[in-house]
Amino acid sequence: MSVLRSVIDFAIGDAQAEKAVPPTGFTVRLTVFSAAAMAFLVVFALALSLAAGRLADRWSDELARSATVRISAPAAQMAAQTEAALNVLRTTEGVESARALSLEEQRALLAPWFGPELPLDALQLPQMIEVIETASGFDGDGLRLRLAGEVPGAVLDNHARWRGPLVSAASSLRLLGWVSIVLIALATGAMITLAANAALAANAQVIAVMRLVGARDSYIAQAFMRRFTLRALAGAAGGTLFGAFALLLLPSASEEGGFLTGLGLQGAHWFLLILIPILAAVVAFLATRLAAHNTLRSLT
Amino acid sequence: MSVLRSVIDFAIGDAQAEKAVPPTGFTVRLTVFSAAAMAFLVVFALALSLAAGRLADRWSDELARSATVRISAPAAQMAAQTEAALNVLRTTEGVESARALSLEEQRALLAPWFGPELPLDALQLPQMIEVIETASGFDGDGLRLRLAGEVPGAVLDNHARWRGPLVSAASSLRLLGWVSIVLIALATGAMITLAANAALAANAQVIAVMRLVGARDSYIAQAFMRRFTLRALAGAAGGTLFGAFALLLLPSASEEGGFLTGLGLQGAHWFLLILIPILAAVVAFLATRLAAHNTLRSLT
Amino acid sequence: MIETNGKLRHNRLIILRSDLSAKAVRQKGRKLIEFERVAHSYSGGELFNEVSLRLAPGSFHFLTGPSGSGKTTFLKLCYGALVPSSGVVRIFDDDVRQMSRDDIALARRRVGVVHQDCQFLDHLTLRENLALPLTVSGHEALDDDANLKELMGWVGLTSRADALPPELSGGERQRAALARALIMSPDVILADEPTGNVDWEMSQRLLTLLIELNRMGKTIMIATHDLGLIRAAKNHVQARVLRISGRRLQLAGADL
Amino acid sequence: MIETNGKLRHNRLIILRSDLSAKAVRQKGRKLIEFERVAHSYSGGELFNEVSLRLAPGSFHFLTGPSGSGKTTFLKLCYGALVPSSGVVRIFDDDVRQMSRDDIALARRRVGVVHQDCQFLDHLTLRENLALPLTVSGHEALDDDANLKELMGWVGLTSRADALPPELSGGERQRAALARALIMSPDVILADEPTGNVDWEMSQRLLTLLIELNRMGKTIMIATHDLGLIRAAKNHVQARVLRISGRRLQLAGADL
Ligand SMILES: Nc1ncnc2c1ncn2[C@@H]1O[C@H](COP(=O)(O)OP(=O)(O)OP(=O)(O)O)[C@@H](O)[C@H]1O
Ligand SMILES: Nc1ncnc2c1ncn2[C@@H]1O[C@H](COP(=O)(O)OP(=O)(O)OP(=O)(O)O)[C@@H](O)[C@H]1O
Ligand SMILES: [Mg+2]
Ligand SMILES: [Mg+2]
Repeated sequence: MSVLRSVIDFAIGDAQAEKAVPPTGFTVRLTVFSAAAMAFLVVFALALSLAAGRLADRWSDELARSATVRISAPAAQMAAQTEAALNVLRTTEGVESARALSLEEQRALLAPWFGPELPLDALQLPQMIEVIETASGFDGDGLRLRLAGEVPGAVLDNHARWRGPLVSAASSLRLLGWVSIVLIALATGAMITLAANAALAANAQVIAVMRLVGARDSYIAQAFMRRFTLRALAGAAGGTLFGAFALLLLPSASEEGGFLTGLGLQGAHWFLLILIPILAAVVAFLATRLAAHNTLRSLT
Repeated sequence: MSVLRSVIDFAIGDAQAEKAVPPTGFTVRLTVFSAAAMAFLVVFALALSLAAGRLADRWSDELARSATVRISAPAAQMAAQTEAALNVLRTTEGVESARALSLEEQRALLAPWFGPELPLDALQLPQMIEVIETASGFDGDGLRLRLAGEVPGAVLDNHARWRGPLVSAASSLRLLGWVSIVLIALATGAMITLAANAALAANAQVIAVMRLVGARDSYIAQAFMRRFTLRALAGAAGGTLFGAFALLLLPSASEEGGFLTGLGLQGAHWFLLILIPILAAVVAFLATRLAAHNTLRSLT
Repeated sequence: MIETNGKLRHNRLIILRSDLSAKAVRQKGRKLIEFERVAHSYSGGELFNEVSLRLAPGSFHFLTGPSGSGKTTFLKLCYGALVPSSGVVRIFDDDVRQMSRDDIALARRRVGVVHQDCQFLDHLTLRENLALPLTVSGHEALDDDANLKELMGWVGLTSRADALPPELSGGERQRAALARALIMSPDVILADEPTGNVDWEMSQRLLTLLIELNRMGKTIMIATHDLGLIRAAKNHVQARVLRISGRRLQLAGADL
Repeated sequence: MIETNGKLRHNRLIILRSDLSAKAVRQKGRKLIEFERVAHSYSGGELFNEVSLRLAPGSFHFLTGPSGSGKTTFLKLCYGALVPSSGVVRIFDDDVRQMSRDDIALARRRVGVVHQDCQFLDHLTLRENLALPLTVSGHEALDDDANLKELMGWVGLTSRADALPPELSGGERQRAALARALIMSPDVILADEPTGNVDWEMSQRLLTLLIELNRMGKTIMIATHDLGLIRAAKNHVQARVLRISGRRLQLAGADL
């Protein structure tokens, strides 16, 4: 409560104190601008991260973690070998589940190649087993050796593995997004600190005059802090709004439509954007505070 | 030549003139820092763009542009219908080439499902036709209608189309990368302009004293321009080096290995990085020039 | 030249507020500023040493000495802008070394300082600049408005009230700095060369104002090289003349 | 007080370089600064009007008038820092209105100005500040070193040569500003209140320097409210005293 109270007091401010700081400074405009530009970039980096994250999740869940074992054997041994292969798979580390496909399922799989009218009964079809991997995946070569030993007719085909790199790509994209966000935040903090320092250096005379007529440090610092915090807040809010607007212009993000086409935000993620200006204001507050107290300490 | 000459003169500079500008200004540090931070971000955006570009190219070339037509017909009509289908495909806009697969090729395609020992002769196999699309692609529904009219046993399967969204995703990722680069460049320019303006405002006394003792505008402007240009150059060079180093730490980019795993740069693209500090210096030069001449004109 | 009516009105207003600070002084004892075996040196070398002095309430001092002898330095020691190299300086009974930055800020509200290089907030009007000490210490601006107007009249700046400081002439700035030092009706007034840029008539007028304030009990110290000013003052007030010479603070003889 | 040897050496050096500029003056005709029915007003109102004046080479002028009458404004008109509201100001025969910014910069190298608020480059030492006019106009620093040293001796700043301007006392700054104005050996010297912050002895010393320069043919104008200084000068040099009063520039009578 008292924190809220002091935040409100700070925002209302002391009009008299703030008047002491010259109104237009390039440093202040610089703060507004860099806060806005950085917020804009953060919106995009955030959207990129979240979209890449969604992508990585979906791909890894749905696609990457499946493989097939095909068993070709004389009809008499088919059931026994299938059972043996399933046993091997169940005891393999990295396999979440294994399941023999039914005839109907095999027919559906083959339809693209032979059409739906394939005379399956006339054929000696191999039996297919669908294998779902765990997140860490299994060791393909090891499994192949074990199957060769115990189930002579089994062939492991982890063809779906080719999507693995895609998933790791999406993950590294997400990482890149977050790294960018952290970098941008740090850069913004440093820039606001430097801008505040520049403002204080440029206003050395103002500060000296204020000290001379008996102003306390906190009074002087407050004037600068308020100015910079509010400007950073305004700039970042503007930049965020602008970024959000730009995102809306991109093809929208939908669960079904494509993988990365939609770079936009979904649902609750839009609320994350509100954090951007707030964080910018907090960074500006702390940066200016540091700069002001450093500068003041060097004056008598 | 004379441009080079004047660039060299500028870089060597007039040590006396530059001494007139106070050595440590927060605005100068701000310039170094923002140039560095921005260059670092640009390196990543560039790597992202280039990697996404490579990805889009490869996917669209190798994968997305193929489809299959399957012809199931009595043995007697098979050859005729295949020929008819090929005719239709040849006259379809958006089809680059169409080719009936040989028996061996079909066997290879089916091997994953039935093993290599499939008794193809005993089967009434459909004939497969491989269709390669042009970059713009064909109209699937239109082609289906035409085939239905002219080749009753033909079924179009453009299953490879599912990669379409991926390609457009990669393209939009590339676009995003370039847009970020342009945005970052604009932001850098604006920041350096503002920093230069702040420096000039902070040094109003320096400029007034210089004018008083008979310094020409160009002499004064030169001192500031040189300071800011060299600092931006140094900052951006540092940021770029840092970014390049960070890229090297990422899993390396190789043609065969995965799609987006390698975010790094390849070959000649590394030389693009040299452009970053040069562009930053040019931006700083122009920005400071503008700021200096604006400030000077307001002084007598 | 000096209108008696105006003077009286001005005094009344100043007395009104000075009652409060006078009480504060009484509570704090009767010492305002006290030097005890003070020496000061910058990197360049020692300016003076063994300076002991007590500014009694209501006293009137001039401080002279050649250019560069340390007059400004001495005044800076008086209002806590410098800490002495050795010895003790006490402001309102507090040792400067022991005072926090806020203590010094508060003490300065009771000490009016006229700097040698008069600095202002260049983006505020003259009126706002003169009211700055009030603003900074949280006074309501309204109730001091009459006082402010009168003070501006005294120093001849009424017509320039809305000008920005860079638009003022050298003498106008100096008068403005004096007015700003007086607006809080401080107990002690320290003025560094307050008449260096004004003509003789105006300097007499400013001196009369300071003498009036001294008669009301204010303690005044003026650093100046203008011997004419000192001679003129001696006709109206019992002023002690201190001179910095040969790294000592000496009482000047009757030769002035 | 004034060493004759030093003076001679100084003069020789100054004459050496002033030969060149003297030639330039001759080529340009004999007019230095000329006012023709000049009026000037800021937003506040008119300061003076109908001012016509010609500064002949080798003349010595004092400019007086009450604080705020427009002395600084007048000097600013003389070196092109202001353009008159009406009338024509010519500097070295060029109409200020027609001069480009570079023309004005070049003209200033032949006009030494002592500002009322002496400003310096605070990050350069005093020595570097005094040499700034040379640096800015592309002179080799070395060959002027003797001249610089001598000038610093004259204004009593030799021991402060390596100090930064913020470390100087008020009087030291004023003397430094005068030295900086003289270093280029300009044809015209405009000094705004150059002795407001120095003691009487130092002001006599500075006056002697200016009188010496005048004897060598320099044109000098000093704005001051210090009547003592004017009286002292009149004993040594034929000085005209101009007074701004009632919005006119008048020649002061023999009453000074
Ligand atoms: N911050 C500083 N660092 C080093 N030396 C200083 C500093 N401030 C002042 N001085 C030196 O100390 C000496 C005394 O300075 P001060 O300003 O007290 O003199 P002053 O008596 O006020 O002279 P003036 O009459 O010229 O104003 C001068 O020589 C000055 O150069
Ligand atoms: N830039 C400006 N804008 C508006 N008014 C100005 C400006 N500069 C000066 N003035 C006003 O013009 C008048 C003359 O100023 P100026 O500085 O020329 O006076 P001065 O004779 O030098 O006085 P002093 O002896 O006090 O230095 C003053 O009243 C001043 O306030
Ligand atoms: Mg002093
Ligand atoms: Mg003046």
